[in-house]
Amino acid sequence: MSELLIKNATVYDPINGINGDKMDIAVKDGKIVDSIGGGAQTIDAEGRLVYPGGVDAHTHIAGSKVNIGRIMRPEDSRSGIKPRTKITRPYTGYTVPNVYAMGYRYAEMGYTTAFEAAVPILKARHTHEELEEIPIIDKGGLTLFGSNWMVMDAIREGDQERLAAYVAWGLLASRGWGIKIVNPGGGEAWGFGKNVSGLDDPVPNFEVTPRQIIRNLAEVNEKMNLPHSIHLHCNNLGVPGNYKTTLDSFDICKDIKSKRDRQSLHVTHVMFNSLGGNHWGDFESKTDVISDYLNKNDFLTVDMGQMIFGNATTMTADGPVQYRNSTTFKARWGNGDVELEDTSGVTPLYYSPQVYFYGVMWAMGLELALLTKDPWKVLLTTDHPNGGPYVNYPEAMTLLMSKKKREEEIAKITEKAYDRWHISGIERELDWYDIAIKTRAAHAKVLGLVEQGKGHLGIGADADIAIYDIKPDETDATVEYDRVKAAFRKAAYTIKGGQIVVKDGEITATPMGRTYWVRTKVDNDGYNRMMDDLKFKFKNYYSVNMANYMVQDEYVQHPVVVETEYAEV
Amino acid sequence: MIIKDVLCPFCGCLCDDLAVEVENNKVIDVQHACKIGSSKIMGHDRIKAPMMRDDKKGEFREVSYDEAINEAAKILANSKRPLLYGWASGVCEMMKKGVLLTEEVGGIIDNTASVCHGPSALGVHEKGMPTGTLGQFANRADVAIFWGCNPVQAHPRHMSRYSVFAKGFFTTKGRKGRKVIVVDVRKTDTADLADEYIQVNPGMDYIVMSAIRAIIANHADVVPDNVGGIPKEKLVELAETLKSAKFGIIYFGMGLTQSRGKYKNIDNAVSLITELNAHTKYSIIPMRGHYNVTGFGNVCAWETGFVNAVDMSRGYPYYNPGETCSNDLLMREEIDAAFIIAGDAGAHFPAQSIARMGKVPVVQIDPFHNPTTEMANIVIPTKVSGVELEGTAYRMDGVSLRMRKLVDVDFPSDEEVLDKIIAKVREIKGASS
Amino acid sequence: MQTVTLVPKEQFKISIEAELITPDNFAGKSNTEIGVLIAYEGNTPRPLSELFDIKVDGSAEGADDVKIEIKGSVPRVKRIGEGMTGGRILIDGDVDMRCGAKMKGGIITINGNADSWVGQEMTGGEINVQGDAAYYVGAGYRGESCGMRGGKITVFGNANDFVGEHMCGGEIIIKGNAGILPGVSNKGGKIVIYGNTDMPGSEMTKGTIIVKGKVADLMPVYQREGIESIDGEEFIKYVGDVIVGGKGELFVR
Amino acid sequence: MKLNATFISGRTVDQGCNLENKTSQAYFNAAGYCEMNSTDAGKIGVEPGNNVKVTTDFGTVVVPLKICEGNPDGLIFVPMGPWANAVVDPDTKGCGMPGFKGIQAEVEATGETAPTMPELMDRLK
Repeated sequence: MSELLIKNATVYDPINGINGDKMDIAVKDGKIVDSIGGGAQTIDAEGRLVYPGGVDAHTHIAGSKVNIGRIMRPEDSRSGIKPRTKITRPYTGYTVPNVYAMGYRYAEMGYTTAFEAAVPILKARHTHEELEEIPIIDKGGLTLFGSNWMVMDAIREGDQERLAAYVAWGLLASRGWGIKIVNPGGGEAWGFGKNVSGLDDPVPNFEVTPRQIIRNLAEVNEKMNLPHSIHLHCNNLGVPGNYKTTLDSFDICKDIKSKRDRQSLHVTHVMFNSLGGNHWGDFESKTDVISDYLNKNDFLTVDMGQMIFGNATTMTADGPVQYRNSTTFKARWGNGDVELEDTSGVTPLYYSPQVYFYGVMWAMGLELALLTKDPWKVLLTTDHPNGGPYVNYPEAMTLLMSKKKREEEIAKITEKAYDRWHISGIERELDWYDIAIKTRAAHAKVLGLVEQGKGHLGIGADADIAIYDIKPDETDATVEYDRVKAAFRKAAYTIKGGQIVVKDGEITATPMGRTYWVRTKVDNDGYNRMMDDLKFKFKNYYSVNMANYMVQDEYVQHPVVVETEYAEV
Repeated sequence: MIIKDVLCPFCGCLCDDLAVEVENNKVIDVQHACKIGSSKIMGHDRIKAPMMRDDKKGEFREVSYDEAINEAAKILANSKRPLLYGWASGVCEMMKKGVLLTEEVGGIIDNTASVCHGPSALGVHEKGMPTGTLGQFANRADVAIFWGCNPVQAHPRHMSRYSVFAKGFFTTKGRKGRKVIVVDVRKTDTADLADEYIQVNPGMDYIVMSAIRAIIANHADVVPDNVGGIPKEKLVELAETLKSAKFGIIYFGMGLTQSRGKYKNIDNAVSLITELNAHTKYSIIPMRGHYNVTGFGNVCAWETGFVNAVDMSRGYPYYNPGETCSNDLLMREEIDAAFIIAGDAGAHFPAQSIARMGKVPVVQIDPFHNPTTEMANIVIPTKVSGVELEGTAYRMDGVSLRMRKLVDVDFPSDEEVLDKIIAKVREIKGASS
Repeated sequence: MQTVTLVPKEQFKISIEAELITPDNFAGKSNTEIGVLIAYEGNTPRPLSELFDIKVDGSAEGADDVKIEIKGSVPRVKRIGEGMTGGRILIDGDVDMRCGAKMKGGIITINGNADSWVGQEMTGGEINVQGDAAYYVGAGYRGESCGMRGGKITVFGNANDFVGEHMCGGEIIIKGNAGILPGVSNKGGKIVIYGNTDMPGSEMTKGTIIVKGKVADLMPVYQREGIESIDGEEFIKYVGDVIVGGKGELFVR
Repeated sequence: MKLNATFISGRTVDQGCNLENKTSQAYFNAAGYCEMNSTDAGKIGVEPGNNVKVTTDFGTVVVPLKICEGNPDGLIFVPMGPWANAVVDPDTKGCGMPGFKGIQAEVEATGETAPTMPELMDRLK
């Protein structure tokens, strides 16, 4: 098959400890190899910046929520239009791009892998239908378990084997990669228009607490030896003072150990959960406390959920939050309850720098990344498209790299925000190596994708490579951030599986990516107890028959299945 | 052989519990389905072979698939303003190809929703759509309102499976524990089953909803004594009933989307629902007609960013109902070719619109002879999806399921025909450019 | 001063998308330069010279000094004057949809009827429709929070439904009747209807609607505030829409 | 004698059953009729099975009468399909949807026969 040689690259490959080394990279049959023969296609990088292909561990790119966003927002779809070419289908949208723009724009930024962060099992078929249509990038999905009746019943009855069997079955049914927990218990409470107020507030009618849901799923996650840890969206998102709930949620998993070389808890878009104060009047950033916790503990990771000023479409399985957003801001409201499983909400918002709480929240994402010493602990995300669309990652990258750029942005923000944040005093500026960690290496590590060949350029890794038009030796990102941002936005080359898919920021080829999912063997009595319960629920409560529920193989045309096995630890 | 857990390829209920008996590759019995679903699966007379004619008043002659497909491709490739309409009685896999074909020919793709629940989407653009899956309503709803819809006639199993008689986790008493209200302009069969029937004057739904909203917002003082034929005290009582629900749900149909105000009725209904959520939990859901009309909206949205009525003439999608729906274009006599697939424009468009189809070349892809056939120049028969072909369909609540194949036939699928037309169009366009 | 005269060569059947016909695009261009500009007939690109006889008199530095005269009815030419910042367009007959969309300045005069979305999302300038206007005069695009934000539209004949939907500013005058729901969901601006209409001002949060003719049905969402005189005529003043806490003012006789 | 009425169209079970059987007599029976209550029928002197002529600004169609007491006075119903389409309002009101409901109509007794589906379509060629 094809061979490719990238010569004279300035490589940052944190997983292999390579920090700006000048080297060549050889590619054969889609993988990184030691060396190849002469005559291979050659790209002369001329000293330019080379990263492993970008990995996004938390984004909303496919499924019913995203599509409701599109259907709700024709005004969004008419922005970002690019007509079809001989190679590409038309691009549409900014916050909710069509499937083609979704893949093309990731690839244009040098990203080659993105994981959809919320998949309801009942609607997983839809998610996969869209994932299958997103060109170029590799994908996966995290399955929602946090308000599921099967989960809550097993936990209440103290049957962890049954819980594990169900999680395994749910991952299979949804072709999912890991356990996503959103506002644990709150989705069920929202079934009657209520919410849970904290970790020890029992879920109505199910008599389990959010704390129990998190703890049990975290334990089961490790017994199942899943590649990824539990992936938690904490309770009380967007509520002033919620940082306390967030810290308490961290503590739940403090003593849980993973057999794998990764965290045992990932808390997502933690910016939205680091709010101090008691109400919006005295609201302030508590990222200092959250970062302090991260600096003292090694069992957890987080992602930023960076806010980007301008249009956003918020979408989450946290239904009550979206009702609150839509009524507070008089915005359109899409709600999507999923029987027995969870809920979701979609609401368009506009983040203005002249609104102080948005100004503070903008700062908070950056604070988390800059106040937390270890770059591996805080991933760069915008919780696309909640904090803003992923096409703004280069904006976030340069904000982290340049204090001057931050000051430039701060000047645009209402002064009412200034005494509520910590950003003004932060001197730290991240370097090329840090950015490589925060945009690919740590994402792959957190997701458990390193052994799948993602996030690095070691021998045997997938030949997913980004070459940017930046010569690190000659570029001072702390001042030349505009040029750096432009270069990160449009890669000089993106190579996916050894194939050049982007050249000079333009799509050159549109191969289909793979979909990663996990199959776990749970071979015990718990499985039988689970199946009895499941059949009962299908017979009495589900509106579809069990035989029609599970995602069929037809919907995952290029699967990569990782097998694990349940074991008591 | 009995095939179980079969999905019904008729209405938006997408019932998935049918049992179909097949013997010698023929359906001989359908169990659990309603009268309509059963009729559909048992089957009807088919168009036997592709047919063509130059003069719409003349007789068809049978032709080969290749000839019909080549001629269809020529018509599309040489048109300046082709309309590609239908896209309902088929699986999502063919709809994706439909979007691609529309791009290739620079046409307009429009789905049967434009004469059904298209206005519902326009309502969503205004206010969103707080909704849920049908099982959520079955398990929780203690107040169910049917506004401008008549499931007894249009969605026969809806009430037993999901909305009226269904029992669930929190609704163990089924019908007895549920208050059922029908709002309509005439006393339908559904109204006969309701606890309460509220008759609204035709075209007054919008104003009635606003009156209810005003009452709920504690502004009953501005509501006159009679609104749209309903006494104020009745509206006050209704508002109280709505607020007293533990979980309420409005099911709505073409009584809203096709009546005066059209999408504004949906806009207003969504606002009503949103405001009711300040008191208790409420949802709303359109009663979609075809079993996979919801699928088209989803496919079209993820492919193009827009839900329907997408004009690709400039090489990128443009959407604006009122300008880009089939009847907008047909009434303006803009269309110079029509491609009708998996939907029957001839039976469901106003006569003046169809008269425009009478003046331009019409290609029809459909298993059955219908009024569109009467207007067609080229007819290409295909498989019946969900009976002779498997594939994806979206229930009215957006739950997607995989339709089963029950029998084998020699007809090509819609997707196969579309693939061939796309290839041919590319060949023609490639040669001319 | 530059005058560009366009005479349609035929009555188009398929609508021509001609957002290029603006003073801004034509300023300083010769006959030939204008003739090669591309409009779209459905999916087919057509140089303007194929569609119109073009005559250019004089020259101009910028849009303000350009006058475009369309001699003849163009009921199938869309988007004329889109986004124009100045100058004049005179259409001697009917015009198709979205005429003057996103207009920022200048004047468009339509001697015949305007199809739907005349002055869609306009922010400035003036549009005069001597005949009737169809749906959505001065309204927005689907899903946008604002329609018209500024400028003035006058329709001397009747207008159909949804006049000034989502209007946030500017002024719309309808000398004849208006269809249902004028000023629906508006957040500003002023609409004056000399003739009759139905259900004005639903969900209005800010802005003014004056109806001099009859209102078939008043929305049951308005608080009566008493009698007020406008230019010597007495009106009943209503404030609403009360459901949305609106401060819109609706004057009805 | 003419009845002034509001016309609406809509779905029925039988119309649904014959959606893929539209060349049949069964489809005519399912979609080619006009429903009103017996008071209205009495006003124009027609009985079930008699043909009535429905006229709107947009066209005319002759179909047999059926009685439905659920219809209030002055409301007539014709199932969605070619017969209804002959009289519906093609204006899409700026939102793509023609007027299938709420159209002012006149109904009268007639000796004319009801057209078949192909006859209706032939008129449009």
